[in-house]
Amino acid sequence: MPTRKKRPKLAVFKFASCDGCQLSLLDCEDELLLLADAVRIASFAEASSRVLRGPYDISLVEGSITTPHDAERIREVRAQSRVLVTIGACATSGGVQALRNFRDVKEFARVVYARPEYIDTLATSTPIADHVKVDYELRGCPIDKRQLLAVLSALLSGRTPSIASHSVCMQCKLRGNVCVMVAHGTPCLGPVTHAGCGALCPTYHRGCYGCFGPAETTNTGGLEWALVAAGASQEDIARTYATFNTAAPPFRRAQEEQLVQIRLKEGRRG
Amino acid sequence: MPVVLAAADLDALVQALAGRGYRVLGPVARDGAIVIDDVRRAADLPIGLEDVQGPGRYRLERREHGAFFAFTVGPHSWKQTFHVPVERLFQIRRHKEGFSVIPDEAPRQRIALLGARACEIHAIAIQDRILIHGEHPDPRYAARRSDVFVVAVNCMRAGGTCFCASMGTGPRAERGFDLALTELVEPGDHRFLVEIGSDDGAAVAAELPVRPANPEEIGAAASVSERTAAAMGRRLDTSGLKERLQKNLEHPRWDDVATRCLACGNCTMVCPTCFCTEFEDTTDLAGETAERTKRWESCFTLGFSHVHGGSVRSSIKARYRQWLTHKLAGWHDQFGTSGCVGCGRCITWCPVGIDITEEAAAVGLPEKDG
Amino acid sequence: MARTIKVDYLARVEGEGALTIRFKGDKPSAVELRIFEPPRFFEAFLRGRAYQEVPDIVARICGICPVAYQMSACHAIEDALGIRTDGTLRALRRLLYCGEWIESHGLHVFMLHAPDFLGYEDAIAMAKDHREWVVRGLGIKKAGNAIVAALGGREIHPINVKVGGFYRVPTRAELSALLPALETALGDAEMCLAWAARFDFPAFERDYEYVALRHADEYPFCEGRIVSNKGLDIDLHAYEEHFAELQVPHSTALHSVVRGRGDYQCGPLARFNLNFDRLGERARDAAERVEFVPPCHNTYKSLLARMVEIIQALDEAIRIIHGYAPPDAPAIAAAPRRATGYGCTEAPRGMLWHKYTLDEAGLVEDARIVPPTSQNQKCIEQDLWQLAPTLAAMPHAAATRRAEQAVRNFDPCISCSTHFLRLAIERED
Amino acid sequence: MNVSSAPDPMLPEPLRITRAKREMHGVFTFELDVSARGGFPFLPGQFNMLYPFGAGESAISISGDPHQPDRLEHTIRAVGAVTRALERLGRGDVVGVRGPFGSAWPIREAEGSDLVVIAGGIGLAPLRPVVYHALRRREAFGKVALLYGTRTPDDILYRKEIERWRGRLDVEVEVTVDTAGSDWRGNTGVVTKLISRAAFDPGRAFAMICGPEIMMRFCARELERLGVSLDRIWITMERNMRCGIGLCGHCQFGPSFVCKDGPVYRYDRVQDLLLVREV
Ligand SMILES: Cc1cc2nc3c(=O)[nH]c(=O)nc-3n(C[C@H](O)[C@H](O)[C@H](O)COP(=O)(O)OP(=O)(O)OC[C@H]3O[C@@H](n4cnc5c(N)ncnc54)[C@H](O)[C@@H]3O)c2cc1C
Ligand code: SF4
Ligand code: SF4
Ligand code: SF4
Repeated sequence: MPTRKKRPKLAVFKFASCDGCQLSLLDCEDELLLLADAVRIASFAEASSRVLRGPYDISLVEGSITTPHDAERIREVRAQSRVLVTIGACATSGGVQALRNFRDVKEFARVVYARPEYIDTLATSTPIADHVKVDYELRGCPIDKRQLLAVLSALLSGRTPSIASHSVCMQCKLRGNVCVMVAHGTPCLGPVTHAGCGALCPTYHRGCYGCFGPAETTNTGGLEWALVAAGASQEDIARTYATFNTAAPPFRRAQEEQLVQIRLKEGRRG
Repeated sequence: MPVVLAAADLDALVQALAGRGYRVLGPVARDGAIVIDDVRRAADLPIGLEDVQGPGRYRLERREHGAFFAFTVGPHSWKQTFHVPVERLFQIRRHKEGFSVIPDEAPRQRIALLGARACEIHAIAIQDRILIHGEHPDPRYAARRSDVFVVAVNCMRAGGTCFCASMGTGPRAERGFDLALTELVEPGDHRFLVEIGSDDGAAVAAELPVRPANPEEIGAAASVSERTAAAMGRRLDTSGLKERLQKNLEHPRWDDVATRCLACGNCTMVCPTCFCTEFEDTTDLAGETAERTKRWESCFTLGFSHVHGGSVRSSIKARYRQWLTHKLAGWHDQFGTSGCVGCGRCITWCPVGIDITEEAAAVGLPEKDG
Repeated sequence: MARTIKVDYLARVEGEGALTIRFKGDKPSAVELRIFEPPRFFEAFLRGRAYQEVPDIVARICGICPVAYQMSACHAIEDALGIRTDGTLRALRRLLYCGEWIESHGLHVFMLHAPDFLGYEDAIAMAKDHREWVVRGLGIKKAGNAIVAALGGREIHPINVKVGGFYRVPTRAELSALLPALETALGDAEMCLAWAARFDFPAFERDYEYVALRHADEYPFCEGRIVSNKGLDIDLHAYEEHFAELQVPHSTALHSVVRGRGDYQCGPLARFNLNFDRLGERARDAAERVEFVPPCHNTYKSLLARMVEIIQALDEAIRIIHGYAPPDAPAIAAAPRRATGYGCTEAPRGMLWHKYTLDEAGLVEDARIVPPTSQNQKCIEQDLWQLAPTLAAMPHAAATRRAEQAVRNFDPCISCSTHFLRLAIERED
Repeated sequence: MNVSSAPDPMLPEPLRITRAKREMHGVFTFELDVSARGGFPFLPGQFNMLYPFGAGESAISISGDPHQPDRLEHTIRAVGAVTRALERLGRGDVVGVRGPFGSAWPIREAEGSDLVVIAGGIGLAPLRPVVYHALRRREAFGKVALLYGTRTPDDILYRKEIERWRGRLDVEVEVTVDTAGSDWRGNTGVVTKLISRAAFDPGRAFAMICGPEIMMRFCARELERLGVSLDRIWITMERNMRCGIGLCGHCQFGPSFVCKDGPVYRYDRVQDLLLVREV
């Protein structure tokens, strides 16, 4: 049977982010040169000065949209991309910088900059899918490099990438871990968090803090029982949801539920 | 005739098995729980540890009695030994004429299970029925099961979530073992009553420093099991249960449990009989080699029931209902047995402590009482 | 004639920024290193977070050197809480940091900077002619990553770092498993240093003020006093008295200066110049063999300093692993209290200074983070001022490449300061 | 314990495509070379798992003639990754095949009765073997009717064959479309409407239906209204299918496995379940 004919063009684009997700590609030390044989790396500014013009067969997009200019730029990227894959929490949910969405961004700018007027920024940090159509999403802060390779191999072979979207718990059990919540009383977001990391935190005896964002099904209200039983306060729960995927709707709702309860409690006390 | 082995000589059993080329797997304390791992000497066993189990809660506590097997079942089950969590089935290489399939063989090894409980022996038998005795046996599972020596242990305590007595699967191992131990712990006299269940078992026992059991010891062992049976942490009324569940697919209790269930899948992962699997096809970057791996899957995932256009069971309610009705009802239609052996794992390891016995009982009741 | 040399996106740096050099005749009239990585406001949203969450949050400032952020934060918070990690836990942290140095320096040397010297647009193109060196480089980088993954759980944003130590400490076997790859990498790194020493380094020197940590008897990672070759020798607490951060309109990153003096350089070359005597034998010998000894004022040779530090980190990692026995507890306990703490560690790109004020409940009241790239930013601009006349005489493409290379000497990690570089060289008559 | 030495049913067998025919936009039929293995016997209604290299696996019914086991045929609609990968293959390419799996239409049982075959859309594919069989053994059946509904006249599957069958005097063939232009002279509307018009004796008919779940339910209801006994109505179910051999659990439908107890079911055995949402 004929092998693949044309080497597809791969491009990597960056928006507001820490670079960690695209670095995952360079962290595939064993596969990097093989990948370079399988695709034409058309644009990957972190690694190469070369820029080939679009259109691109596969575009990996890292980072969230936080400036008016970026909101424009992502449309251009989409127009140039056959398959667009967002990589990481910033691109898929707005990332940690989306903490600004629920506060006064001017206030934030004042904390960091003496002359905030120089800073041109939007009041929100939003996921790519809020701006353009996204074909596949890779979750995680950062993404898992094995998943990235699996997605690239799938796309190169015309297969639907298999990106398990169930809970972290399933992967935890596949590894044979002992549940940190049931056996150690450690609060853990694993039951509502999207798989992909291989249940890293529980493997290291800590509770999952949700860096892969919400799983396909999230009963955060149900989970509250277990978190409280494990000694988490409502403030702790609210803060934990408010980190790397703070703007992902299920996590956002979970924070708000906690905050409402805290306010009610304070009201009763006051 | 049962024989008696001094507790101090338990290591002789481990060594006898190892000497016959068995990889001895048994209970080991790790990360705050009793898990299944390699046992190289009797001292590797969780001596003096007891587990305290409840819905969504598990803790180990140390006791003075120095018993080897005073705990019940932990998060692991023998499922992981035979129906392994992840395995590759085959590789496929592309070539000019098409492609060739290169199957992965299951490693043949002799495995000795040290400390399998009655419910677990039943669970293995249930998986055998599905994976070996069905129309299409799973060759890798069958290979792993082909040379197994079972040392059963009769539970001396019932766990807080156990209900094997209701399911008729324990606490005493009646068959399916080569040797069965009942641990007798008395001040100054710590020993095992050893029952022999097979010729292999007899041959191994013959290598051990044992003596014939006396009637008191046989009686003491029987009363250990009786006491355990009487102390079950949970119970489930199984009479007519299958019909009650299958008639009540629209019972309001399903909506109730759906508010609590996280659809996390832990219950299915820890259940010793759950057998569902997912297949994943992958390719190398060059697209020259493909492979297929199989891993445990759960009816709690959306993907489980995915068809073109969406998932058949998109609500948590439908997924929990699928699980419970399959386990306790559909299983009878499919395999002529319940899918539940009453081990209680799904209750303990459910992060929110959903209790299969409570849910089944509630669904089985008329609506207004449920 | 007006001439504009413009690199809108400076490639092969981590982050996003641009550089403009404007000429009046042959004289530079403006040099602006513009960082337009969108601001991400970390210091602001650290407020109100529990101290336990800080190492995870600050890691996200930079995917290239998350361990550095975690280490500086842990040290600052431990300083505030009045605890100290010692013995094995300290050694494990050092090991983790070694991993990051090896990985990060490996990335920069082999993937980003070496292609400049050999005239390729990237390491993949370079691999066509120099495959064995790229493969060695990837091997070295991988060995570093393997340490971070084993100890931290994953290469990027490790999950196992905790105030007071770790969540779980590795077994001996887990660490020993790393040794073969580290040994190979060490041998390779020595070869690579000799290879790199033969690169054609542009003649370019400047009278820098080097600033780095200095420790009583170690090559600096997590601890030490802040010293410079111009007489600075201060405690971490005194950083703000001696350094100032200025905001410039063209950049989202702040510029650091030594008060009263101006720009300074931190990072591998600064550490090398100030701490050569603290290098282990293996690294020092390797450096001396290729006649790379301090003082070295040619920033292009920072690439060699990175190679020396890779050797140092590999050597040290191997030593730590050989001496490792798991400690009794993975972390020491801490209790919240109202206090301010300081931490400064040597990120691969240079000093990374953190300061936190915690309240009684252990929530962050105030956070200040000074990353290496903002410290070097002014220094980079100054280098370019000096380089400008040379650039003016060069053909456009070559000038652009040379300017980029000069920026890359600092391995600017723009995500830290905030990202990607664009270069514009403009000439006016 | 004795280990079975049966061939591993999880291993795809590479078979070469000898003929690839485009039926209409996005629907195509493959013929696979089974000569080297001495044919591919199957029962009408059974399916295979097809594997285009590296792209995954899908359950696809066998759509050829059960009396010609030397020609293995499948008709496929490209809807997703696997089926699109299949679409890209052509004559000479190789497909991995596992099967045949699943239950069959009760063609023997139905002999001596009237036969009503009702298909919706691509659902005609798994019923074509039934039609082939009935035509070959025409004398064994009473009246034979094929009622086929599809979206538009352009979506009529096996158009030429249908024309041929329609030309025969011993089969009633009715086609209806949901929507059509003015040049369409045939029926429009749902397939259910054809049932009462077809000439068969409800008291002695066997009905075999394949199409969307909702269409099958309405057809069954109509048949019941006309007096067809529910235990003589047969339908097919579709569920996610991974292994095809009852080991992966995905295709469960109530207490059954669609891959071995189905895909063909007797209606009265599943009608209650069909009314429960999300089973
Ligand atoms: C018994 C049976 C017989 C079938 N016969 C035919 C036929 O003759 N012709 C035909 O065109 N189609 C048939 N189908 C439907 C066909 O299997 C699906 O359309 C196909 O699996 C979709 O796969 P995909 O990857 O192209 O689509 P996607 O929508 O991309 O599917 C994604 C994944 O979901 C799973 N999936 C999606 N839909 C189904 C499904 N219906 N059944 C099982 N898994 C699914 C697959 O594993 C697939 O990999 C049959 C299905 C069954 C169960
Ligand atoms: S366990 Fe949770 S927080 Fe930890 S790495 Fe995985 S998804 Fe991220
Ligand atoms: S259903 Fe629960 S109690 Fe029953 S066997 Fe499975 S895990 Fe054990
Ligand atoms: S029953 Fe418990 S363990 Fe099972 S899916 Fe629901 S929450 Fe998870």
